[in-house]
Amino acid sequence: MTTTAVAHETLSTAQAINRALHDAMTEDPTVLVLGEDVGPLGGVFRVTDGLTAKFGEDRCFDTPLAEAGIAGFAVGLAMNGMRPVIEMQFDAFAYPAFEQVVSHIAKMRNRTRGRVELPLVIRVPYAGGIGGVEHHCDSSEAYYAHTPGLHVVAPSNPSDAYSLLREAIASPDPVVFLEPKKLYWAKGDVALGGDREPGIGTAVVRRQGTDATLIAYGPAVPVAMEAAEEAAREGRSLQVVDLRSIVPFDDATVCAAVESTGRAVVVAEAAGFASVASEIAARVSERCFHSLSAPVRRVTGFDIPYPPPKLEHLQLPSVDRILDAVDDLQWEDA
Amino acid sequence: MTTTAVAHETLSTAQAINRALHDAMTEDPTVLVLGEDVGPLGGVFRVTDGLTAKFGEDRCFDTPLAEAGIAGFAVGLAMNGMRPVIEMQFDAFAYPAFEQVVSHIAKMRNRTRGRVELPLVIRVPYAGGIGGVEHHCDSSEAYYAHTPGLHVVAPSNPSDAYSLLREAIASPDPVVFLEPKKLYWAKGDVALGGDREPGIGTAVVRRQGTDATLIAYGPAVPVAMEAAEEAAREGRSLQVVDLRSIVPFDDATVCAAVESTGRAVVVAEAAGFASVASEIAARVSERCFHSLSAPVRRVTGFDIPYPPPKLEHLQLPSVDRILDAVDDLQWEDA
Amino acid sequence: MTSDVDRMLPSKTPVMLLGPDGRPSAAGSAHLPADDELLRGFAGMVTARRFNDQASALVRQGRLAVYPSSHGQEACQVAAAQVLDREDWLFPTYRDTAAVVARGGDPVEVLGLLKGDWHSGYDPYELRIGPLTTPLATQLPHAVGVAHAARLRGERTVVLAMCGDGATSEGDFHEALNFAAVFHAPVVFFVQNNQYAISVPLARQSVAPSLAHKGVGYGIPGEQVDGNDLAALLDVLSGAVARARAGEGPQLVEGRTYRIQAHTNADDATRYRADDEVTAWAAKDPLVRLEAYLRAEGILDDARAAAFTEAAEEVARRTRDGMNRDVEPDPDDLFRFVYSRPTPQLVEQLAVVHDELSRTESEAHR
Amino acid sequence: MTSDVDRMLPSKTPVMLLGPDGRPSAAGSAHLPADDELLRGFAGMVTARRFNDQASALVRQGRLAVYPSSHGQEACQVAAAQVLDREDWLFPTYRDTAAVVARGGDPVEVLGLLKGDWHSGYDPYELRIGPLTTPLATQLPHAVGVAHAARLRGERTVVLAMCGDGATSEGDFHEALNFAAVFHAPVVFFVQNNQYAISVPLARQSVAPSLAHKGVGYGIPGEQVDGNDLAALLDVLSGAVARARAGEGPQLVEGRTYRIQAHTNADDATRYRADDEVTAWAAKDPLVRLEAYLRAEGILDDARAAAFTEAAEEVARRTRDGMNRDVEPDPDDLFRFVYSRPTPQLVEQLAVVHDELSRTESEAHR
Ligand SMILES: Cc1ncc(C[n+]2csc(CCOP(=O)(O)OP(=O)(O)O)c2C)c(N)n1
Ligand SMILES: Cc1ncc(C[n+]2csc(CCOP(=O)(O)OP(=O)(O)O)c2C)c(N)n1
Ligand SMILES: [Mg+2]
Ligand SMILES: [Mg+2]
Repeated sequence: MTTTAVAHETLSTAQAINRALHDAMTEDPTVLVLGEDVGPLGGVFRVTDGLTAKFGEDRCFDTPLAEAGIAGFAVGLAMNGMRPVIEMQFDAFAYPAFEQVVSHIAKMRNRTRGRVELPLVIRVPYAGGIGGVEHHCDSSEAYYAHTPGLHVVAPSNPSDAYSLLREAIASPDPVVFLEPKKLYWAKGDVALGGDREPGIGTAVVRRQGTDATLIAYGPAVPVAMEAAEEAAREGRSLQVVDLRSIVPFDDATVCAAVESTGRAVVVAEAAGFASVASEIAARVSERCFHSLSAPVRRVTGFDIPYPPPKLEHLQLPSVDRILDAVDDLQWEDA
Repeated sequence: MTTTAVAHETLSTAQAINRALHDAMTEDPTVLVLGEDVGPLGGVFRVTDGLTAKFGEDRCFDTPLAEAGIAGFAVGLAMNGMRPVIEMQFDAFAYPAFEQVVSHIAKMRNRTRGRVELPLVIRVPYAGGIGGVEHHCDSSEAYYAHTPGLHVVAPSNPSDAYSLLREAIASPDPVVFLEPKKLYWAKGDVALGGDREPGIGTAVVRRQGTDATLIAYGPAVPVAMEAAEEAAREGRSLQVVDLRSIVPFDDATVCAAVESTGRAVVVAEAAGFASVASEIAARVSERCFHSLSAPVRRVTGFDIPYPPPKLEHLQLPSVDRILDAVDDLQWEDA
Repeated sequence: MTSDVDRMLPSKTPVMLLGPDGRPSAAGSAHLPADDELLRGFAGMVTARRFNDQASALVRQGRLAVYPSSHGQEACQVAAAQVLDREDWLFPTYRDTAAVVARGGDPVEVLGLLKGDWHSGYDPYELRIGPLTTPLATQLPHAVGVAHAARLRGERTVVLAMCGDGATSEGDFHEALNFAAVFHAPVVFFVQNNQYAISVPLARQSVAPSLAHKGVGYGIPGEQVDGNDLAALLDVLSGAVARARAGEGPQLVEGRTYRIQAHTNADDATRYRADDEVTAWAAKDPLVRLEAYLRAEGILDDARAAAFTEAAEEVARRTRDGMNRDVEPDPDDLFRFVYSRPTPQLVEQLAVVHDELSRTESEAHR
Repeated sequence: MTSDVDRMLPSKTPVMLLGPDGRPSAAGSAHLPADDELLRGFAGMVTARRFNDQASALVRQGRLAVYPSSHGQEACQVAAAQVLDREDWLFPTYRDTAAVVARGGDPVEVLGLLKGDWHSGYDPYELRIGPLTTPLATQLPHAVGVAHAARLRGERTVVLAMCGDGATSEGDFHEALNFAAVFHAPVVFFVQNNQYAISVPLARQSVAPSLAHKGVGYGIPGEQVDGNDLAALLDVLSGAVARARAGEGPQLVEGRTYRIQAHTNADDATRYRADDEVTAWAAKDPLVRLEAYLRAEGILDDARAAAFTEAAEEVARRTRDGMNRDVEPDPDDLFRFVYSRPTPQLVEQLAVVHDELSRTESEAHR
């Protein structure tokens, strides 16, 4: 895509996603928004607010309460000329749809030798930090990232939320779009419009730094940025890479960043074992082996079920925990 | 547990699993075996052959064709004094049960502060190499290994299949028991009986070696052993570690092994991205950093849907591919 | 077989024994439960209503994270608990806190999930009540498994499993009813049809003649009841429990009621429904209806009524006190219950937390 | 509402127009499809039977990995295809290869999945047939989505979605029927009840009066048909398709038939069923039955019959030739279709394969 001058507005992440849906539906009559409570209510996070009123019940509508049904129904819509955008109300409530996602959405294109494409987007209000009760704060990206055939993206700010979603809706491939819940209300400048540089598949360096590289995505990015800020006060220069796109993965940007500092800490909210953070640590350790002055550290959620609200602060990667990991990067031999 | 003298027999993996079910059912009347076609038919792989005849329809029985129902039903059985062993006919057909597994089986003990334990086993005929059509050769261990609250084990031989399953059935915690399909017919010496050293949580060094360490589990172990054999002919001494238990993970054995050689290759059949192999590579790279003479290499399935029979040989880790990875371990600077 | 079918189809209109004005219906008098049962039920509803409103108040005061109130559904909540014996099991859904309290659950423990101290606040074995969780319909297959295990042991246990109208759309609802039917399990499925799934009205959830008509598709008798008529609920549900106990297999009961308040405090019901719909249903209030009958029949006098109110106040007081008491959560709990023995990985991770906490403490002491 | 209910309940016994002996039933004559429709159907069944048996033979010869035969279910297979127009869609389940061939699918492409060359051998858009896959019941919600998309565009498309008796136990069956009902989608759900799910008999799958009785629970009319009576199937299914096309919404049709052979060649049916059960059903063979009628009525003569057999032989020949032709699979295909553009990761991985292959070649050339 080419970049053209675009309008700018200050929006929350939720508003930016709402706008992306609105603009995509305006430009393309085949874009449909469906799910539980996405119609008149506008979604439990108000992300689909106003879409039914504006585009009518055929374009944005409530479905029966059945996630496998929603995903499977969307497969059929996508097979037959539509571009469905489905909402899973909370990440843990996407699990009933797992078979449809893994066995069909991810495999349909390959199965049919490219004849049947599924241009659909699965929106998942994602991760924690909102004091939600059990099953309302899961981080499920690893399940999707491990499944070949899906694109998996996780914006960390309103502007990426807008542009990545526009791109996801325009993509001929199915995209799992992870929306960090705790960032829904975070405001930021948003570049509007459809034409832009590709974001899916590209990571960005959010902050330059020379001593070590923090690699994060989605809800962990603001925390990593804070940690870098804090480290700077302590005289340590941390670089921050925001993946944005988990699949495809931007090896070039990530490796260049790590090679420039020789040290890396991966930050992610999900439980660490066999996770996306594991993949990043493994890739960086393998590809940047000779530039690494210290082992790649991971700051992730512990390998426990997401805690109840009163204890979740201990599960979430914190500035202190990130700085502890940075302190561990064997500076003595530096 | 203490070790006592045990009888030995030569059995195939399928027979060893059948025997483990038989012996557990004999010793403990609360052990139930259920699933699709596990009754009179004895399962599509004959793993439950003869159990209904021997123990009656109340102990080993067919269920309706609904995997979420089977898993959820088993939760209730386990809550109420039983030790259900459920069979998912093929790994891809376990996906409909994903919500029950992730949101309940894995979380029930933690949710209830240890009051409700779920001593249940999920048997999954696992992985490929049998010329199966689409959905019959998935490797799904990463989905379970990433889910806190589950134990995940994968035997590589009939004797471990027997003992790990006995241990899994006796365990108060839910265990995902992965049965490599292509090893069902492989015969080996099996040590029978219930009393033994713990296997869950422990890896074993299958072959001593001094030049590099191959880390594998389940169906990849025999291939790794072959590769080591082949390498020996070429004058290279490879050590082979068989994880057996993915969760819990035996860091001590794995790290000691890698530190003894300074080089490591992880071998697994599943797609590599955000996989168990990623976790192993990340852990080893972090924990053995200063003993590593070369980056940890991974030989895994490609990040594609499992191929059709005519092409599966290209997806499976092969002796040659493993040896290529070993050749890559920067021997020049050795 | 047809007779079979007729037996499985619900009555043409919901069973009602007491009209909104409290007067017995034609069918009424014959089936009316005993006076003391009705009194017990009324007392339970007074407590349930008070508990609902107290919990909602605690949310407004910021002592509870969120509360899905069953205000208006108290007849269903109380009947579900009242028809069960001690050895029976109750599997509630996330909105059924009042039913759990009615079965003897400690109000403070019951609200644990919603207060945020832990996931499940009570011991499921103590009162034989499944844990309250939010994944809809997922508790139904659990209920069937519990019932089947009891049956295998020859126990007389019956399991009553609850879910909402929206939850009937989930695959787990289908699979649970079919398992129960095929295994002839002693389970009573009780669907509280309160007309909404958050914002989605019943008409967009199902176009079946009634949710009770789903029974025949599994070979299960289905019945529909006025869910605001405690007398009818006690009659139909206790009949279903008795048949299940007698070995006649599972049953499906739909209670037609209404969610008077928003889905939770976080919800804005004005976005999807009109006030007059709410007022119309408020006129069918289950407490008003039963009280009218009990007073007209002289079964309930002011003294008794005052006693019930006082008992309800006592529950409200205990709830307030418990919610206002802050228990310091123990970080070790994060790792303590995941497995029967923590994995080496969890031991390492707990050490990280301990190290962090010790350092923050020592800083605090500086 | 009751009239509604009656309309949704199936007839008390499966609709049958031609008895096992080929004589029209009482209801028969009135509803019998036109002669040419019956002839077309008979020709289709002759081909389907031949195709089934040819495919099974190819398995024995090791040319096919596995084949789930619909031998004995040919009436269902052919009727499902025959009642649809070109603009309609068929969503088969894994056993329905004969139905796909009946709708015009190339027999060799149709067997692609089972031969192992690729997952789906045919282009779903070319004939408007969903891909054959094995996860049971998962194709049903796809069918509903396809139908809904067509309806949104105001097309007259109807979708016929097939599954087996066992698949009706899956949550996806439930969710698909409910979505179809709520969205009033033009879908005909056709359940081939062949009495078994691999080894599990219907009685352990469902205790409902009939599978057609599941319709009313969704507000969908259900009907049961003799699945070995092509005339009855054409009558009932074309009626359902016509109603769906006319905007009357989804329908559920259960065809009572029998899986004459084992689940697949890999299965041993003697482990779970008695031969006499098989022989009893063999006596109700759909081809024998229709041929008896057509010959008795003088609609079918030897010449025509010979022509049908020859056409079937031609299909068998094409199938044999195709299966015996070995196409060299292209390794690049592994990476070519996963995404519209391969990820950098896939590009790297393809390079690994290329490198390996080039080295084995150069070795070969030494
Ligand atoms: C599997 C699942 N999907 C979605 C949700 C989100 N959710 C919570 S309550 C609710 C509506 C439930 O409606 P109903 O079953 O009628 O129960 P009610 O709230 O009316 O008591 C939804 C969609 C959930 N909790 N679980
Ligand atoms: C979700 C899922 N679970 C299990 C299986 C394994 N399996 C393949 S065929 C079959 C039986 C299917 O029975 P039915 O639906 O009656 O169709 P039929 O084989 O009789 O045509 C089973 C259990 C599967 N393919 N998909
Ligand atoms: Mg409701
Ligand atoms: Mg069948």
